[in-house]
Amino acid sequence: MKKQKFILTIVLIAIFILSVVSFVGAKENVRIAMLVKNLGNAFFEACRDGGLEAAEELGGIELIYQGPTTPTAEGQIEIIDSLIAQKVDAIVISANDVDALVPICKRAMNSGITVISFDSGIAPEGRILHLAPSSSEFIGRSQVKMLANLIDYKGEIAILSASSQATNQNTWIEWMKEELKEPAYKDMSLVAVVYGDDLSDKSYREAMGLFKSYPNLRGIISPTTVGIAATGKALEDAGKSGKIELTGLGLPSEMKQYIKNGTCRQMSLWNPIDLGYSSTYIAYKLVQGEFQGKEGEVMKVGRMGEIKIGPDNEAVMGEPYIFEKDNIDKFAEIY
Amino acid sequence: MKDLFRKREFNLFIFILFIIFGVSWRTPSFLYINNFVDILNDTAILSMVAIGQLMIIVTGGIDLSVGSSLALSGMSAALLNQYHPGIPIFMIILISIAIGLLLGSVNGLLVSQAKIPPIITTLGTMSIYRGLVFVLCGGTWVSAHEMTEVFRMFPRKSFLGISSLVYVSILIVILFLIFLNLTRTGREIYGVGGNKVASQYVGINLKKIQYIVFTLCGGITGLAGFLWVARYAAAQSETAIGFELQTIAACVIGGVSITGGSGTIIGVVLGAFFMGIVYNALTMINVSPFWQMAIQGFIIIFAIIINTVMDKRNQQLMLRKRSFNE
Amino acid sequence: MNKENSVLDLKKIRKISLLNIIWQWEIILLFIFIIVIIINSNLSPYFLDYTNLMNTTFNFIEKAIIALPMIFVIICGDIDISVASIIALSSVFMGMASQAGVNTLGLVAIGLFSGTTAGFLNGFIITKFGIPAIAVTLGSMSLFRGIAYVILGDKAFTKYPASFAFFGQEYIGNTMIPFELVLFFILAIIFGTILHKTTFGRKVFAIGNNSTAAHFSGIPVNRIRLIIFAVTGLCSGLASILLTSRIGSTRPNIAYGWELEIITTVVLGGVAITGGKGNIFGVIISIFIIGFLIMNIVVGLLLILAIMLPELLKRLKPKNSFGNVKK
Amino acid sequence: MNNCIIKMKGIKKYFYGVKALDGVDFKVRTGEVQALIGENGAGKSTLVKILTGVYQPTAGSIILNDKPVQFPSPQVSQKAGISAIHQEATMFPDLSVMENIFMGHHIRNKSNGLLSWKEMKNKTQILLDKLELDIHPDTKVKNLSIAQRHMVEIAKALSLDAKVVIMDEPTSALTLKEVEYLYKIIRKLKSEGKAIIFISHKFEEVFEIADYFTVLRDGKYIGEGKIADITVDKIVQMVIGRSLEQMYPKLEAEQGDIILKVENFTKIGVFKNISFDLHKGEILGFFGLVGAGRSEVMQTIFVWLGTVGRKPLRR
Repeated sequence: MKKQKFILTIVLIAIFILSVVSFVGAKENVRIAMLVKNLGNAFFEACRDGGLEAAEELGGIELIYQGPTTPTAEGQIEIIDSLIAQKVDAIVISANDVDALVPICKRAMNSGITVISFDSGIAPEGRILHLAPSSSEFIGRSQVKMLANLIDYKGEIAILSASSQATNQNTWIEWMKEELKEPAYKDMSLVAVVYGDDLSDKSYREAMGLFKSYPNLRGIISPTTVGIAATGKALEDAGKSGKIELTGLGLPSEMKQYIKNGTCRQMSLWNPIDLGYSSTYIAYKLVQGEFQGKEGEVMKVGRMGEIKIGPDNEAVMGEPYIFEKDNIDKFAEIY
Repeated sequence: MKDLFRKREFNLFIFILFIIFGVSWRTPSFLYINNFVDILNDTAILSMVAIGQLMIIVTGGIDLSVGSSLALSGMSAALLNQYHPGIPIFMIILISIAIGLLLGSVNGLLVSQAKIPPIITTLGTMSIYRGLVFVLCGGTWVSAHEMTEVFRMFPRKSFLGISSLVYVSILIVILFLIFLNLTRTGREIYGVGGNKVASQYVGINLKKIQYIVFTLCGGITGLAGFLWVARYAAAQSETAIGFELQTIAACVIGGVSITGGSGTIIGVVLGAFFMGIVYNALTMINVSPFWQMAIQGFIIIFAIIINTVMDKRNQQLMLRKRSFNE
Repeated sequence: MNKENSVLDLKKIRKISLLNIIWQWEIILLFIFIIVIIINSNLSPYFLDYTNLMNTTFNFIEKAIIALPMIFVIICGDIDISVASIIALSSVFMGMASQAGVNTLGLVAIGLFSGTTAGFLNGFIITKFGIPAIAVTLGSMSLFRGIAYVILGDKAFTKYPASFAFFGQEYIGNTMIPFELVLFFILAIIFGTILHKTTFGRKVFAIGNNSTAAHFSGIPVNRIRLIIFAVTGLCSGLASILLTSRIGSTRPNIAYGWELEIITTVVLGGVAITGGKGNIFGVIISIFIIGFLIMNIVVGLLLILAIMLPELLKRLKPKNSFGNVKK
Repeated sequence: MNNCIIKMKGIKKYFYGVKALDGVDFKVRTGEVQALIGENGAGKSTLVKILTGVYQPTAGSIILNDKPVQFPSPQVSQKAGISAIHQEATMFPDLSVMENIFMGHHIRNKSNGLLSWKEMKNKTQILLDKLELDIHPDTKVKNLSIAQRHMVEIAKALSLDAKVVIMDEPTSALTLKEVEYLYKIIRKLKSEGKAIIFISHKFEEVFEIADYFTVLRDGKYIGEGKIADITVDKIVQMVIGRSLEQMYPKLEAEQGDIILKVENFTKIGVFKNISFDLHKGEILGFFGLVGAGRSEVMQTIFVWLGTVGRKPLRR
């Protein structure tokens, strides 16, 4: 007994010493941390690829890709704290909560870190600028237009969102409701907004619930990549393909199946690679002092061309791309 | 017949009927056959895994890793299908069961051989298995078009209007009804949970039983992993997060004693069905999504209290009856 | 029976040697803690920076504050998985009050009160109906967070008085020691004293070892359990104040999934999940170990390996010629 | 002596180097009741645990039907026809009487290997009838009285077709009436040719029911013999090593003032109108059948005293 304990003690001390010896020196690169809503999300994996592209193009960038395992603000705060401790040069963040991250991001900026948000924003006081893939108003309104075209401006529609706390989805939904007030949509009514929490099983069951609760449902908008795929599957399983139209924001690679078989005839999304590329690019230029991040400034962002910083220091990249049967194959290869 | 009324399961059954009646009074379409088929589909996976959980809880343990091992075996099945579409479906099913058995037996070994309390073991493997999902898929998803038609459609194939998903779960229910009620090992599971010392006196191998229940639960979870991924046609790293609590809730509602020793499969299946019905009903009568969680929580507590109170009352009745006999 | 006891005592006496002191649970934990620190400082040369070290504590002190009463809960043989939901509930109530213009002091009172009430409700149902704690708190976990969703829906409370930010964001004087950290250590001393130096603490251990025997020894078992659950609620309310103050806003999904992290911390700290055994020092070290890691595969492995060590040692020991003594 | 079924010779058992049993000899005969006598801690339970395979002896041999045997586990011992009714609760409270009887040796259908509940139920009914017990086989054990539980354990021993039945202080929690009933059953078992080991430290019981005796003291074998050939005093001397007068010298006690007065004490549904006085220097006995409410009264008084002025807490 004694002997074994002794051996184990020695082993532990050896681990101890090894861990001291394996000291890794600091690097000279500009270190940019891309902090996403959660790991294991295909959308953000594509953003990372874009970020890596920018890093390669500009050179001298070390891109740190990080995110909590579940999409929570607390998880992101924890990571930002460790990023501050690591003294990274910039943080590019897609926020899980518009307000909760403000205090920690302020602290990050106070310790000299450049903080910008992309995709899903932080309140203005918590970042230098926000890079929106497209204007929230445009996204919200265009989603409704797209669905209206599919159902001839008639019938009941519903929205299947991510979590009820998702900042960007909530803003888009506000704009969708705004658009629906236009006279053109007088024959359309929004009967329900449900939340699938970005989990396939919950989204699937919520979609099934919609079919049952609203037998006259004509269309569903799902402005989230998990939700739209799960709804597609639910439509297919319930035999409602074609009877209920589906549109929203989805990744081509995820939605290929449902676009091909007509379950979802049209959907849109911006290019997450471009989004990751631009935000990394802008973060680097801000760190180097080549961009100022002031309202009204026009930034030249590599292959993306010019992006202008609008009110509230929000920059808008462009319009989302619309995917249909004809072009889905091409894009499913990319993201 | 009188005995029937004294069973916990019966209370729950009445409670379910009560809810069905209440809801269909407001929304008659709740009573449609189609709706019940859907509820069956929704509760199939939950009931299966809850049966695995039941066996572990009956021995006095708990398994918090079912959600993670479900995700891991499901992800493995999906990746296998994606990269080797030629592998026949039954092989994939067998492989995912095997992976589940493996994950379960790791839990079982840690509990029975290393004597780590089940809650700690599975708390640990919960993080480990979930971590392995990330490692396995590298953060990407396997989505519908990357799966073969056979793979995706397996749970939907239906016969007499009922999907194979439901048939599989019925098969599991029957298999384990036989296992738990008609084999010695099955009864020994109850013995271990009822009284560890006594079970040693009658020669039950505690370690063997602990190992068996964790492994079997793993096997069921592995099968459920495949069904889950195939049914939702998506394998993600977040698959079945928080599922362990649902299975435990199904057991608790189904009258399984959380301290071990008692609990029946019928009770657990009813418990799972109960949860499915509540969820379905809340959606059907258009309860705001923000109210659903609170109502579910309230109903769980209510059901547990009713269950406990009724059980105590029944026991008192039995005692009184006994004293008359004496 | 007497003989076996005296034998065990003999064994204990023989145990005192340097190696055996090293193999005390707390020492092992301390060792793991040092390894974590070293690995971290290798990963980032800035890790050992005083300010950073202090700032990192913000992320786990709220959990740590709940871990303290959780020690009592688990030693009693119970468990409370509704604590994270109590945080959400208290935070929502504070948000409502703040919206109505209640000042900082009032918010603190509301946070503590709503937390205590929720904890008391748990304890009441558990003791009144004699239902296992895991079953009740499983339900109240959904109920409490559900109520938060009902009140808040998809909105958020963001307007808190400026002075409210003190609790979760400020430091003591200009020492760079967070207020939260100081508060935690004060509470740790209080809880440690109660657990190890008062009759109340001994009663808690008695309940965890054998609640029937405790009951027959005149210990008001159910009242003590009720108090412990209420205090757990109180501390969850306190944690809610700190967290709400730190992030300056409230959403119903706040502190989601914290319950398992808190329980893991307590268990890694050497508190027996079956009740009746544990001490506060182990838990404090374990709080800092897990705090400086992020809950992931490493923590899972750590948990299992650490708990496995004693059994592993027993395994290595050659079987003595007297055969196996079964209990 | 040819009806001797078990012989244990020179049994030694050490726990961590401390002797619990030191060279004990023990014989059991078919159709007879063999009493095992000794004070608490004399080693009776240890000996029984060795015989039932729970413990392994450090030294010594067990001879069953003239053949040396070893009992490495309880099952082996059980298979050899030895069955014990342990002092501690060794039942499964949440399972039925039937299942408690058959746990560990459930009856299986020969054709398909699955359990045959029907047969088990029949057998249980037969066993219960034999023991004149009016319990339904499906009753959960947690709803039985202590005496009934003992009977179920005996039924279990019978179901195993045990040749040797060990009863470890079976009377300690029974009322007089129940003890009488137990004796009846024991005599019945005896007449069927079972060997019974009866462990007790109550001498009157031993003289009432046993045929042979073996005395242990401090883990040592002291002696054995026929009950018919010995007097109470002699046995007592063997057990405690001194005479009875030395052990319990008679002292006169002063009866003093009343220190506890209980009047019309009632707990609804459990007991009612309990009144008694307790004086200083007095031993007050409470008499009644199991279930009469003796313990309940005491427990309630105890809790009540601890929480004077408040409603006693119910568990």
